[in-house]
Amino acid sequence: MEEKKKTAREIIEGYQGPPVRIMEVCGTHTHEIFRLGIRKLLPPQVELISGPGCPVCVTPVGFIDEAVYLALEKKATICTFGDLVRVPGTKKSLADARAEGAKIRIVYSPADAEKYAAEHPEEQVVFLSVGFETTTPAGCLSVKKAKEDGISNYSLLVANKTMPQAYQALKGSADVFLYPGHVNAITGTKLCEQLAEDGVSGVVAGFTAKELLTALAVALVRFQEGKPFFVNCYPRVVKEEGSPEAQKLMEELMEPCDSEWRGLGVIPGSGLVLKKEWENFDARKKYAVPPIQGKPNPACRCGDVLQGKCKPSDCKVFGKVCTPQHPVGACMVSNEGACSAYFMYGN
Amino acid sequence: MEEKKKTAREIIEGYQGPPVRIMEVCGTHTHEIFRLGIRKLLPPQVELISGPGCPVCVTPVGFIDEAVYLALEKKATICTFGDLVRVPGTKKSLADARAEGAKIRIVYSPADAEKYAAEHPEEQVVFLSVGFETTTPAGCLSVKKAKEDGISNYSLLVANKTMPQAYQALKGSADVFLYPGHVNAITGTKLCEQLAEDGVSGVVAGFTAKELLTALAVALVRFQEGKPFFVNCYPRVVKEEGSPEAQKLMEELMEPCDSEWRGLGVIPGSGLVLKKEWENFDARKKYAVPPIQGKPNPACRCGDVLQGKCKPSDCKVFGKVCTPQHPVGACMVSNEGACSAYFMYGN
Amino acid sequence: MCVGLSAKVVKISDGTAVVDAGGAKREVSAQLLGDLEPGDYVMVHAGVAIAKITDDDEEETDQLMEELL
Amino acid sequence: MCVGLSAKVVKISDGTAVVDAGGAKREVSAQLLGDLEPGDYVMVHAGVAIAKITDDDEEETDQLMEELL
Amino acid sequence: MDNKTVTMAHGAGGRQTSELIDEVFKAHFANPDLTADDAAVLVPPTGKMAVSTDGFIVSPAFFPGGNIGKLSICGTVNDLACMGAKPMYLTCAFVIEEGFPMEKLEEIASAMEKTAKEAGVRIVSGDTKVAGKGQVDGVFITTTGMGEIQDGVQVGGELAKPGDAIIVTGDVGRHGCTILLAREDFGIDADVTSDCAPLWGTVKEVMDATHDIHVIRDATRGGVGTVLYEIAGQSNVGIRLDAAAVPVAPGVKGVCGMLGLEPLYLACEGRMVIMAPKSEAEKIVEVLHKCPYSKDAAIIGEVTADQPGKVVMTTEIGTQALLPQPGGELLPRIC
Amino acid sequence: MDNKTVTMAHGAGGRQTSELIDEVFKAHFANPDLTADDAAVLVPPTGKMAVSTDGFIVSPAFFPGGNIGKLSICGTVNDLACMGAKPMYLTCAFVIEEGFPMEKLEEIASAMEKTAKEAGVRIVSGDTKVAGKGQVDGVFITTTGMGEIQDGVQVGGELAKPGDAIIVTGDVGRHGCTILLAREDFGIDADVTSDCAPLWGTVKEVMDATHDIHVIRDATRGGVGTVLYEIAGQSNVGIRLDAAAVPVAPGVKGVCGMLGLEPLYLACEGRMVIMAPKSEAEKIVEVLHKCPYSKDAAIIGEVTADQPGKVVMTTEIGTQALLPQPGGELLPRIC
Ligand code: SF4
Ligand code: SF4
Ligand SMILES: [Mg+2]
Ligand SMILES: [Mg+2]
Ligand SMILES: [Mg+2]
Ligand SMILES: [Mg+2]
Ligand SMILES: [Mg+2]
Ligand SMILES: [Mg+2]
Ligand SMILES: [Mg+2]
Ligand SMILES: [Mg+2]
Ligand SMILES: [Mg+2]
Ligand SMILES: [Mg+2]
Repeated sequence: MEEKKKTAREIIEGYQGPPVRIMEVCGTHTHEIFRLGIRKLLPPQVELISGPGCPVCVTPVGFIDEAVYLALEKKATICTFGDLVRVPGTKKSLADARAEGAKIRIVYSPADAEKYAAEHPEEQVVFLSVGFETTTPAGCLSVKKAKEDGISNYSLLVANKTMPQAYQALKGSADVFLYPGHVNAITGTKLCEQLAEDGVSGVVAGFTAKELLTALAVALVRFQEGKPFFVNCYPRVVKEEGSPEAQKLMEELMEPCDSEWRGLGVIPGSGLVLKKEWENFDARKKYAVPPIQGKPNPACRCGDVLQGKCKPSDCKVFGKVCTPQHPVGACMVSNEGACSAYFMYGN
Repeated sequence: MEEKKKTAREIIEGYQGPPVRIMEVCGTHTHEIFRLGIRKLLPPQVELISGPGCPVCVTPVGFIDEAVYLALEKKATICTFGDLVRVPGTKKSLADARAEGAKIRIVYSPADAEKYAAEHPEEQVVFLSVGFETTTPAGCLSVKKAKEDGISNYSLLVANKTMPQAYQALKGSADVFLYPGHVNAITGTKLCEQLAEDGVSGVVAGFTAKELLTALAVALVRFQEGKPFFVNCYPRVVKEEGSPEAQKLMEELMEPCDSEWRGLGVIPGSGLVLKKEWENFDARKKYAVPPIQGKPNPACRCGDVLQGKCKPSDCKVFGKVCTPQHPVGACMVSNEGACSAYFMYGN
Repeated sequence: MCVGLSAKVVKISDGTAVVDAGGAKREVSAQLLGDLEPGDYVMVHAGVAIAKITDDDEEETDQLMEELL
Repeated sequence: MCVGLSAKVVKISDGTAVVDAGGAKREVSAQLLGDLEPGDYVMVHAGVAIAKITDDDEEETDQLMEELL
Repeated sequence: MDNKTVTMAHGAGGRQTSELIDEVFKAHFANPDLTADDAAVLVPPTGKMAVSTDGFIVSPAFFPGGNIGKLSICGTVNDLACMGAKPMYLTCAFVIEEGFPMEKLEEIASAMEKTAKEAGVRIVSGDTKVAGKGQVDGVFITTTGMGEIQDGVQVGGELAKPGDAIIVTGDVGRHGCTILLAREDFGIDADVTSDCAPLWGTVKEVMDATHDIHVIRDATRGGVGTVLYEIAGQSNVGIRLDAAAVPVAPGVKGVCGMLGLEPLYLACEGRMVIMAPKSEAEKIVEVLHKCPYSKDAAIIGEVTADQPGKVVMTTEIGTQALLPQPGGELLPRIC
Repeated sequence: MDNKTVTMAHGAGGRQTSELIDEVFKAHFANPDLTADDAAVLVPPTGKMAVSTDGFIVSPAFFPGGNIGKLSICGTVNDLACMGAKPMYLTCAFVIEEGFPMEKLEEIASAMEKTAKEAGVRIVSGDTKVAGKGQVDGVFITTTGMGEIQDGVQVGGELAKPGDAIIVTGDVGRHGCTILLAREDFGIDADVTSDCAPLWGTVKEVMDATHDIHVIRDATRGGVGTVLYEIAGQSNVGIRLDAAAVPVAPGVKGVCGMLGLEPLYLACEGRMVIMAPKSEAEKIVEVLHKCPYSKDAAIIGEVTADQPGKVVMTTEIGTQALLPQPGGELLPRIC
């Protein structure tokens, strides 16, 4: 009965179980964990690995090159989340393109990009659609709206990805997954339960300090019990079935394709592409974007970082050549990237 | 023999013959006569009238309105001689349109406008073709070049005029015409001789101080002789036959039309328009410019001024409301306009 | 991934909701959620309300801890 | 109307001439004049050489005055 | 002035330029030291003179809580005040886009007049250039201020001492947040106005209460966070910040939540960071609370000897974490 | 500086802003009075202080004979010199377009360094803003200068007296002509370079020769013609000009002939108009002829009691005609 008084934080700080590798899949988790100084609470045998859950970090260099091509060669107006603006392409980032005169607009929502297109019929507007299951529905809604509005100058450059295949690819990298709460809000938790049955443990976590500490405490306690487990620690947002409406919407517009993840390589069936009926809204088809093979900087070890194979500080250029001001790899440019977090918060 | 020693200036200052009205048809003559202070040399019975030989002054308000329409509504790039930039249209001048974002380029030659069009295929370039026989060939050459170059984004908004019909219309306004030397360089002098035979006297004048004084002296001496006369006082530039090449060129591209002269009204056959074969280069047809009836400011007496019916200072708004900075009529805006010259040089 | 914002619905009209997150208001899509009413809390991401939620993370975590121990 | 400029031809190549007017040079059309040579004087208007001329207005006016009186 | 917009002729240096200067600028700025000549002739300060210049290019030029005119006076007056200098003279150079509405220019000049009066500074000389449409975005103003450094005052970014209390004179990030909402089409509606204000009066009150002050700096571009890192570097000290103590208006907090931004890095235009021995801190805050632009002044942290060059936050769960270093451009983020 | 162009991050007030300032501006402007703080702390002039500000927006920023950096120093130094003030301190505020080449910025800073040195003035404080692509045309610079008015000197636009000789310190209109040719696509080629030059040394030589001078004014925007009309108005005198005596370079004359412009209304950036009693005129011209930037100085007319407010030209045929009043924008004309 005295155990009942232990807080989540006490459980974490007092953990004396076997060594455990916990992977925060979600970049926002990475960021919040650093911001809150949670790593400093961990005993040495608890290792936190920052996984591939930052869409910016896993988006391959070639995608930026495509966007720069559309902006500079096709004179398209690029609408994008702010996160992508400074990501280095093979030669140029979108910020570089903007400095050369490209029109780059930062939006909060794809809906705003569609609205801008409707209000500026003389411009060709392309929204850079990145992100996982949480973000994809927003892009889909904007395309449906464009169709309804009869807007023909709006399209998406799609690089959306889906998580299930990634979990499979990362199975061996961690003992426990800290699942990304907002992805699960869309996808539900069935897959997580399935993974637990297959021997892969995990907890769904929210994003406040208390939610993160609680999820970590749950993970540590259950891990010590020795059996694969799954706990939804974010039930106020995440339901077992997820969002059937969002799932239906994505199915209506998108279909799976093979997709390149920066550092992880091509994961079959892990990407999304607009279905044939919606191809008028597919920027690659609309503007006949030539196949572009982006060349990441060979010094960058983002891929290994994303798989937990090394720490950012193990990369030779970390903090010297590669800084948030002059990022070499995507993990340094995104606020959610592990390299950026290590640099900003001094690990 | 002692008379031989009299200079042109002495002849002018010492003129004691009957009252005589001399009309400088050419605006550049007006300007130079003022600049040199020649009016101050004239005895009272010599009256100089500034005629309709400033293309800016005689171009009707509606032409500016058409140009503003093309600039603002059709987003055309307007190329123009600097002279037209500040001429008031019904509501706006080209300078006003520019301040609203219109693209107005000042060129030295229509050839430069054509070249600009060739170098900017994404823009629609319209050259404002005003002026008399001296200027028309330059516009024609630019159109021929555009055709040769296969340029389809270049056209003229034509308001070119021809002088012969104007002389007829102005016959009664003056005793002697000071003919515009550079027009005669193109048209030759046959018409002037014809007019002399019909009883209308005149001299062709050049533009230097000495040329102007000489032509005036010749006019006064010959006027005293009492018979209609014509003298070419600018033979180093003006030949009897004019420029056959220029005449041929204009005939190839242009044909006469009725034309409105500000203040004088419509003079039949006094305007030019591109022939049907060249209509691709006619901005009015190309952009389906709607008929625009410009509304000149009713206070403005430009028309009377141009016909020598009144002096600029007789206009109620002269120098008060109407100044070169805030011109009400075209005669105030053009450097060649009589009102402007009166204002600038204090008559 | 996926910065989420919990926000209160202040207005609803077909397919869209105006939400308030600590004084910042904006219109978001309500198309993924059927039955919203003013006063409801939602999780918002990229201009879309993706889930109807409770705003009380305290109680939820407390309960989780209770179950855990 | 028609500000004219007397200028000296310094170069000729098919259809165009480079003229010099007191130190200011520019290319103008020579298409209206058949037989130009460097050293000739021309009257230039709006980028077109409209007439071949002599540059000597002094002599011309003197002669006119002589004829007149 | 019958023209409704500014034209190229207003910038040509002739009669219309004079008209513009007379009818808009002189009408508002008139004072015995103002000149239309090449240069103003002035009585210089006795003692040391502080001189500061800043260019203002804020877009949009009008925003809730002020306009570029007010801002251009506040910015320079505050830079002088931060050196402990009483603002005396100000020059202003305008670059105006062809087509700019005359009425807006009037409004800008009027705001400058009012703010200069409040700050007790005289506008002594100006310049007006008109740039072609598209060569400048509306209107830019550069002001240069001259002030008299007050006797016995020595403040500077290199003078922070371990043990100093860190005071911020009000809630942070309002100006940056206001501009962000006014400029970008984020469709966000929040009750936020710029904090733009002239602070010489405030500094004077503080200096009248104590001369024992080490640093005064106005947190403009880059916000309070950037200022703290600057001072940590210049003085080679550490800075410990209590995250919970930093005053942030609810609207600003909401907007930052939505766009993933850190309020400490949003610009202020009427906020100062003051560092002074702990013994003086309460007194200073008390004085600040009585001044019109610092009712929300608060002690937000302290200067430390350890972690020199770094700014460390005490987080909501009591841990210590670095405040991320100032990055480049502020980019709203979604992931 | 590994960036090849200026980016928004250079204007965000953080580390990259500091880098830009250190590596470009401080590297060139370094002197004991230069500050990176909010304001420079300076020893004020004894006696009266002259203060002048000007914004420079010349496009293109590089032209034969100089660049915007050189111009921005000359313009303000010359305004001080025209008040009989020795230039002491200068501030400069930059507004730079995103994407501006770093190398060009270096070149501008280097020209500023060189010109400031020649003029004997110290750059003491600066400001750098970066505007988004298309919000500013390349780079704008505003400089503000402070100078010490020399003992016993009193000059001003209102002090011209009938009987004064009017001197121009060199051929007119070169700067305006240079910019016109560089900017507009008139396809005209002429051997004309800007007259842009710092003139404090010249003024000093003249003042060392005589203190009996009534007016010194630099003929910048609007040219000599505009300055003459200004002074005619301020002093309520007439001005009689000998058209033939005005020095004009052949290339400038040629270009003006082609474009129908009056050289007296083209801008200069290294020419002054001086009015002084006739008795002093020869001496002044003699001194000017020995100075590097006034070898072509000439007496071009005189101040009269009649025709107050007017500028009258004696024409080539000996008649008197008004010089047309300064109009607005200079517009090349064909008819
Ligand atoms: S530090 Fe930079 S280069 Fe190294 S892995 Fe991280 S992002 Fe890549
Ligand atoms: S003074 Fe003005 S309004 Fe009067 S006739 Fe001349 S141009 Fe027209
Ligand atoms: Mg001056
Ligand atoms: Mg400053
Ligand atoms: Mg400042
Ligand atoms: Mg000035
Ligand atoms: Mg603009
Ligand atoms: Mg400051
Ligand atoms: Mg000045
Ligand atoms: Mg000046
Ligand atoms: Mg500054
Ligand atoms: Mg530009």
